[in-house]
Amino acid sequence: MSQSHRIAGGQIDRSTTLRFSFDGASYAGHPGDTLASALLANGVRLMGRSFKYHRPRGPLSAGSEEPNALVHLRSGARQEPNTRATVAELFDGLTATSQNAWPSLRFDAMAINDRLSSFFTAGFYYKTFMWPAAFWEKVYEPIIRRAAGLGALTREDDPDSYDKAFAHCDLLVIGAGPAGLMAALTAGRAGVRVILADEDFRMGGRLNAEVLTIGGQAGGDWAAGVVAELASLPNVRLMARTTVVGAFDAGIYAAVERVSDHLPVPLPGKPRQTLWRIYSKRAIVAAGATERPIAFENNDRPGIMLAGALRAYANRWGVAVGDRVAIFTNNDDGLRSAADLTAKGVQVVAVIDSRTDGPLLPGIRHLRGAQVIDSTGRLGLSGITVRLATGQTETIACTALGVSGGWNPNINIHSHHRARPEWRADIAAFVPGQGGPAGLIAAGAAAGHLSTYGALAGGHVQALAVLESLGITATAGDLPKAEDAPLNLSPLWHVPHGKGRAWIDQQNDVTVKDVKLAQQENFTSVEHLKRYTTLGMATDQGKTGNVIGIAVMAELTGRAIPETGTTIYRPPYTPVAMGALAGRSRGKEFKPFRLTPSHKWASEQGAIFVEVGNWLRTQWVPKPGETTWRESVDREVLATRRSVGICDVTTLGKIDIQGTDAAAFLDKVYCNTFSTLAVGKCRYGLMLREDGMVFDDGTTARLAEHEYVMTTTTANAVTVFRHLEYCRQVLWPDMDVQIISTTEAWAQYSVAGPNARKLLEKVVDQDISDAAFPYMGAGSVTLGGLRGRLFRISFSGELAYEVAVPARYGDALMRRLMAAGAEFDAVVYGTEALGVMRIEKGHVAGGELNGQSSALNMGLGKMVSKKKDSIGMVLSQREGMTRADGYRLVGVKPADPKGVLQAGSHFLEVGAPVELASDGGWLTSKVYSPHLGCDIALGYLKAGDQKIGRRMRAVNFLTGTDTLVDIVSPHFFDPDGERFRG
Amino acid sequence: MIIPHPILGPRDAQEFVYLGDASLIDRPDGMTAGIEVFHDYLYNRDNPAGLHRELWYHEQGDRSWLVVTRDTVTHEIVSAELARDVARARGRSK
Amino acid sequence: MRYSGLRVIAEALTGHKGWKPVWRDPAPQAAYDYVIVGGGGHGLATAYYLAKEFKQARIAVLEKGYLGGGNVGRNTTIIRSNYLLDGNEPFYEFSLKLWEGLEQDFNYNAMVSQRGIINLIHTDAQRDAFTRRGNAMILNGADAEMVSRDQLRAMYPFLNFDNARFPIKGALMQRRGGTVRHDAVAWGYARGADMRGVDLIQNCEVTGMRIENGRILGVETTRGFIGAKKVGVAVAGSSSRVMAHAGMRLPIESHVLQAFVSEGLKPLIDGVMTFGAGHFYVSQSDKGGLVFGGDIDGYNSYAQRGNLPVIEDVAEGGMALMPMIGRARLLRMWGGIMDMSMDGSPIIDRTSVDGLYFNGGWCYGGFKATPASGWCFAHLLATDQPHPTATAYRFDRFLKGLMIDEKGQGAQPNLH
Amino acid sequence: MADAWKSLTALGHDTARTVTVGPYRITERDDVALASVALRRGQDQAFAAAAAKAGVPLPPPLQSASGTPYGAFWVTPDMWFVTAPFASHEDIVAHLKPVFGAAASITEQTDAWVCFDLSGPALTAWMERLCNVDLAVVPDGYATRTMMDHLGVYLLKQGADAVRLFGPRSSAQSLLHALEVAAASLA
Repeated sequence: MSQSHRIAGGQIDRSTTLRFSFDGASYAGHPGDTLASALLANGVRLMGRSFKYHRPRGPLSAGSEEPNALVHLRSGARQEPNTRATVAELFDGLTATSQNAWPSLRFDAMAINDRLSSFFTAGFYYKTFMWPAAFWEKVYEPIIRRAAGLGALTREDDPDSYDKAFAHCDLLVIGAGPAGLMAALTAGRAGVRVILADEDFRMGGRLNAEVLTIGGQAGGDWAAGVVAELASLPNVRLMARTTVVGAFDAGIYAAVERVSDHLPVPLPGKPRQTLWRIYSKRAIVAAGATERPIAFENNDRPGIMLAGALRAYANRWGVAVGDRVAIFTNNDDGLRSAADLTAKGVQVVAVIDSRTDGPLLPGIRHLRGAQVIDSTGRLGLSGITVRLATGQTETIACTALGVSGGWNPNINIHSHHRARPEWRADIAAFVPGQGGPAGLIAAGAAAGHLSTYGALAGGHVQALAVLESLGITATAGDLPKAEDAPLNLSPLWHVPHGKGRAWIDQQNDVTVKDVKLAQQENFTSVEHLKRYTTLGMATDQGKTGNVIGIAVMAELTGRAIPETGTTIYRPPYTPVAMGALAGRSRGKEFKPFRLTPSHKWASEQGAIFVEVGNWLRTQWVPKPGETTWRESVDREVLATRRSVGICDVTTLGKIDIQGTDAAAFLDKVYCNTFSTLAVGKCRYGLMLREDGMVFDDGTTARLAEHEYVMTTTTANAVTVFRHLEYCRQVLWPDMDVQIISTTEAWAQYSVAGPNARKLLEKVVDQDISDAAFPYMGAGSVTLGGLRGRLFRISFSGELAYEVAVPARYGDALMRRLMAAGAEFDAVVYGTEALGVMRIEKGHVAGGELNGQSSALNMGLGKMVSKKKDSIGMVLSQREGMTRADGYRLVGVKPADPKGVLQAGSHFLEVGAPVELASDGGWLTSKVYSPHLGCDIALGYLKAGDQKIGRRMRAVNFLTGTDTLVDIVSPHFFDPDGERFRG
Repeated sequence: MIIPHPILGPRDAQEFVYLGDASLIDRPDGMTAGIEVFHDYLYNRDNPAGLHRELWYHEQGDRSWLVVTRDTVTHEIVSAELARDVARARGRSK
Repeated sequence: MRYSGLRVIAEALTGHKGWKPVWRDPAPQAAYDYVIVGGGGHGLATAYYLAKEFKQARIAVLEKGYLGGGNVGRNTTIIRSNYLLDGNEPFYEFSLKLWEGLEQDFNYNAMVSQRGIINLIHTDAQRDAFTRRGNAMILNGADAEMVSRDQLRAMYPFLNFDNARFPIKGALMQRRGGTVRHDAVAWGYARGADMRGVDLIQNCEVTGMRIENGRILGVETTRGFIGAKKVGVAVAGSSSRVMAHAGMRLPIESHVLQAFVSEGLKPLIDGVMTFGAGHFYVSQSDKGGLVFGGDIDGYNSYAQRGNLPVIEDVAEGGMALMPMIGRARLLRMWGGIMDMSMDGSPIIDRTSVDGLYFNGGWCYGGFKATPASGWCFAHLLATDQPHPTATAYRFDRFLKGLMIDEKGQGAQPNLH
Repeated sequence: MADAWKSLTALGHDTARTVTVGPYRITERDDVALASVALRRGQDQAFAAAAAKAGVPLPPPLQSASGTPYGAFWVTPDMWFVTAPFASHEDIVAHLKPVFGAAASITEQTDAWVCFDLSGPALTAWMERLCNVDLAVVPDGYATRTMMDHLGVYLLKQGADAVRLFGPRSSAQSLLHALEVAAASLA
């Protein structure tokens, strides 16, 4: 076939031929074609199958409202399911395949459903598949699920990338038809910043599909002229191929630009699509109107389409959908299709006009007071049956039928904030009502002004209104002459006739019968209608079907249409690729990395890194010959405890707190006291939430009378800082406190072990003997002249320090520490060894700081000072939090040293039944202690402080582990603290 | 949403972190108020459908805590003030 | 009328003329023994179980809009009982057991489908926390199992195992978790309640409560005063508004949770899955749409719609987890209003007003709770005693320091 | 002071480098010393006087000011980030403390940030792919905090074709990557 249905004219570039394929067959088309127009030009009407009955379908429309002509576009990893052939821009080499059909589009086995349709009425599944009880999930549902869906994803990663971007404007104009162009022109000439976005690849909207003139020019030429002027204005941004998909609060709109979808593959570095977040002061939605069909029996055959689409294919794309065309209309716009087609030389065999009083078209067989009652043609239309005004029926052979039931203004975006539309009887359609998105107004056909002149005037007037609201005076200009004909619509929603099915929602196969059944079963609310029948829930979201469904329900219930109501549109206006919404945030770029200053050095050492929030921390550093992580970790622990180890602790949050009220401030935010801390010392602090649960902990040092540096956990660095800002601005606004995060400013390393001081003495310029720098000492030092900070604090239980230098020197410090430590066989240890040593010491961390635990639970109840007001102090005293049988932190050792402990195991009394009532608590953190030669754990145990010495079970049902354990003090190692004071 | 920051002008709500009802400003004094008073302060809310005064923190901005007056039905924002000013006006100091 | 496959066939052969209205549209009577405020899932289930299990006469459900129009009509349809804390787990397990027998119980196919729910694990700490949770579930009689990375890969090979920012290390799985056709739940309960004589009154909004001497006498509505011996409020999302009629302030904020569905796709994802390193969870409906969501928007709202940052956040999570969905298209997004409570757990309790009972604070876990919530609320209404699985859902738990805080976030509703 | 101390730039190099993507240039700057300078309560006059005397500019919100040796931009009420040449002012706190005495809280911030100077044509088109600053309309000297690639970043507009960024140092590589990718989609 070679473009057998191509006729003269249209906005296609016939000088270039594009090759493409559909279901393996090759075809030719031209730039400017859509996949649908090109297929129709090649005589292909059958493009898809419906969802439920697998009915053969061709395009209903020529736009984004298309419910039927959905295909797999492209192949392999780039296959896009459910792509509307009507808006897919043709490119050379395009491949498309049909979907939801097996084994082929022409012979689809699942079309058996169509034969059985009388069983598959709306909601039938709610009433059956219940017997026998187990069969629903084992038999029935798997069958239903296998049949589900339309198109398929390949399960391959999307190979393309997506951008996100922001744009700003005074006025966003949505839609570049006559109203949108006029609005943009009016505002653009007045000098305000305008963005004009249109979903089509050619601006002009309906003007591209019409032969109407504007100011004596062809509509398309007029549009091109306006676009050219707009393009010349520096304050106007034209965004073609850009669909505004959603209205959000405060004038923020989401729009998707299809940057590369008209290309075989995106150019290198370029995204497939870009998600624009458009920040507008005002917006005009000039999205036009969507034609709706009339329901009659078998009104879904390929070749039956909207009358406006039929003429769009002829006018814009030079395609005659059929050689013999009929038109079925209830309004004058349908007549325009007949006239245009005739003018194009297409044979219009009849106009079936449901009205008795419409204007008569000269030279065309015009059947007034007639209705189409049925159609024939298995895979494509071959004829229609018409009931004449006389009541007689007549069969008319035709291969295309254009149907016009009127036009629905595109209220979609206007209803995104749940505004209810209003009914306008003269055009029998909903128009935007009150309560739309603030700053958004509708213009042109979207506002119900369906004539060309009405659109031009609407765009102009609304733009003037916008300008005025922005404080800019602009005077009304002269509008070009254009047609201003009324629609003269006489509502006809469905043709009552016979027992067959008349489709309302074509994709989801919702028919007039289904609406009747819903009414019969009292699903008469519009929402019930939608949910019970699935009306409007297909990929087109009911753009062509919803109003008909409501009208039928209104008719059945004897209510008026506005009384029956309308379901509102939710975003997006047209479906949006997930990739576009995600942008570049995928794979390794899902979240930014945070690297410590000695990351490079650690990488050189072969460190294994672990994600801690966005940080990468050294988990352990394997040495040659070590085959398991445990070997490495054990070595790191033992070496540290034997001599000295170095750990990168840069990730801990650091906050400088200064001001004359800094001490009083810390007394408020910590449950223990800091105002008594001496300058040059540091102290462990416990921070509660106002509900009395532990929020965070860390060591805070007093560097000067009015200057502290607080450390937080890595995980809570940001939330603690936020909390401190809250306390100083909101709760105690007159305190003289200034805070700033210094987490990233300093590279900080823990140097721990019996030889820690000896090592640091080689690096630090000052005297750091125990006398000069005692346990919990803190202050500024220099290291070979470099400014630094030193804290004598210990998480490991060893003699330990943390030493910090400006981040750019972190790498050098690490190297220097390792060099200085060589004589002591210093090791680097990672977070695993850190965890081992802190659990050996019974320090709480992640597993215990779970947000569900109080200081009392952690064995730190005495830290909560009652002598002063602090966050969380009062509510920590509630009865439920102070009960003697509440959870207490305990240590856990296996009764048999070989016994295995697992974090998350629950405590059970020996001999107690396995049930909720026996649940004694759980193991919060577990490590292997190379020092003790067995697994050890911390846990929260009910009344744990009274159960020290008790033998219990630690059970992990998930792994089938059941270990006898001894409950011990959480301080496994050096409980008297002789080492870290040493 | 766009929050009219009293210092910086209109700012995307995305830059902010939400806390909740601005009544949280009126924290009782822990040395005088007991559990019941703190309980009501911390847990109970008017939760109006309509204008709501609420605390937002400009975390990705200037770190100001704001009291924003916003309609919870329409999301329209009526005003925004520095929470520090509001707190002082409500008698909070040190 | 009893539903069955035979009935469907018989009706198909006779033109479907025999189907009866699924519920009546009765006019409100002057007074009832029980008035349930809220014709969503919980209210309808409450009425159903009151009528069925507690044999109470004269029950009405008052619904301001249409039946099932609350969050039962706008959720992501997931059922599960994978809770951690003692106060929650028995209740949700009770609910899951009720789901398992629901279709037979009310003779309506709500398509309960236990295809399993998977919580992905990305860190050792998560594994520890999920181990604790899984064991708590088992101690409560629920099912739980750990799935290794290899097992998971066999189940869902298209997850991002090889190029993930946060590696997938395994998952906690509850095989009995799954999905239910949400609207059908409301309709099944409504039908069952109606059949047992409950008056389901739509378009009837409660505008006030008549309370004298600390006792409720009935409710003022847009359809007039309706007397009641006992009034049960089950209007999650609007709890504060309705209870304000009784002068009560609640430990609840209303927040919007957005949810999303993709275009229909051929079967891809069998069970339910939650991403552990971002805000994203997903399942695939029987129609083929990917139903997914993420975190709440985070600010108080009654608007039933949200904003772009959360939409993008959810999509980013989805793409990070399964990069194959890049070319799937999001079809529709919507928002539901959540009763976000101060500890993330619900309240089913008496109030300070005699005869006035409250059911709310469901956060975004209300759908899965529907059967047990209805049963337990009916139990409370009928007996004045909490159901054994719902004893912790008291108002005074905040005063007493007995919060049920699954996430450990404290008294900040938007973090739960 | 630190001759013996080898430093690494935030990107992990021995010296700062420039990355070029088409017409766009991203130059890491490791020669900018930075400190936060915050007014202590009730010290307004002394603070202003000290600043004026030492030539520390205190621009109003949303602005930056340059000078020799000190430049500054506003960050939060009563707090500024003050810049100076790293070579002469590496220990910038030691320089500023004597200036302000008890009137200010001063904290070294130099290495908390990675500094990038961006240049090229149509910076607006580049930046709009990264952040929601309306760069086309804000004046030179504009300074704001914004978000790029999930990161909090200070953006200083220094001319029609010049922007300076201060981003979190630990994420310097991720930020650079985001800048490169955005440039590549325009180049």
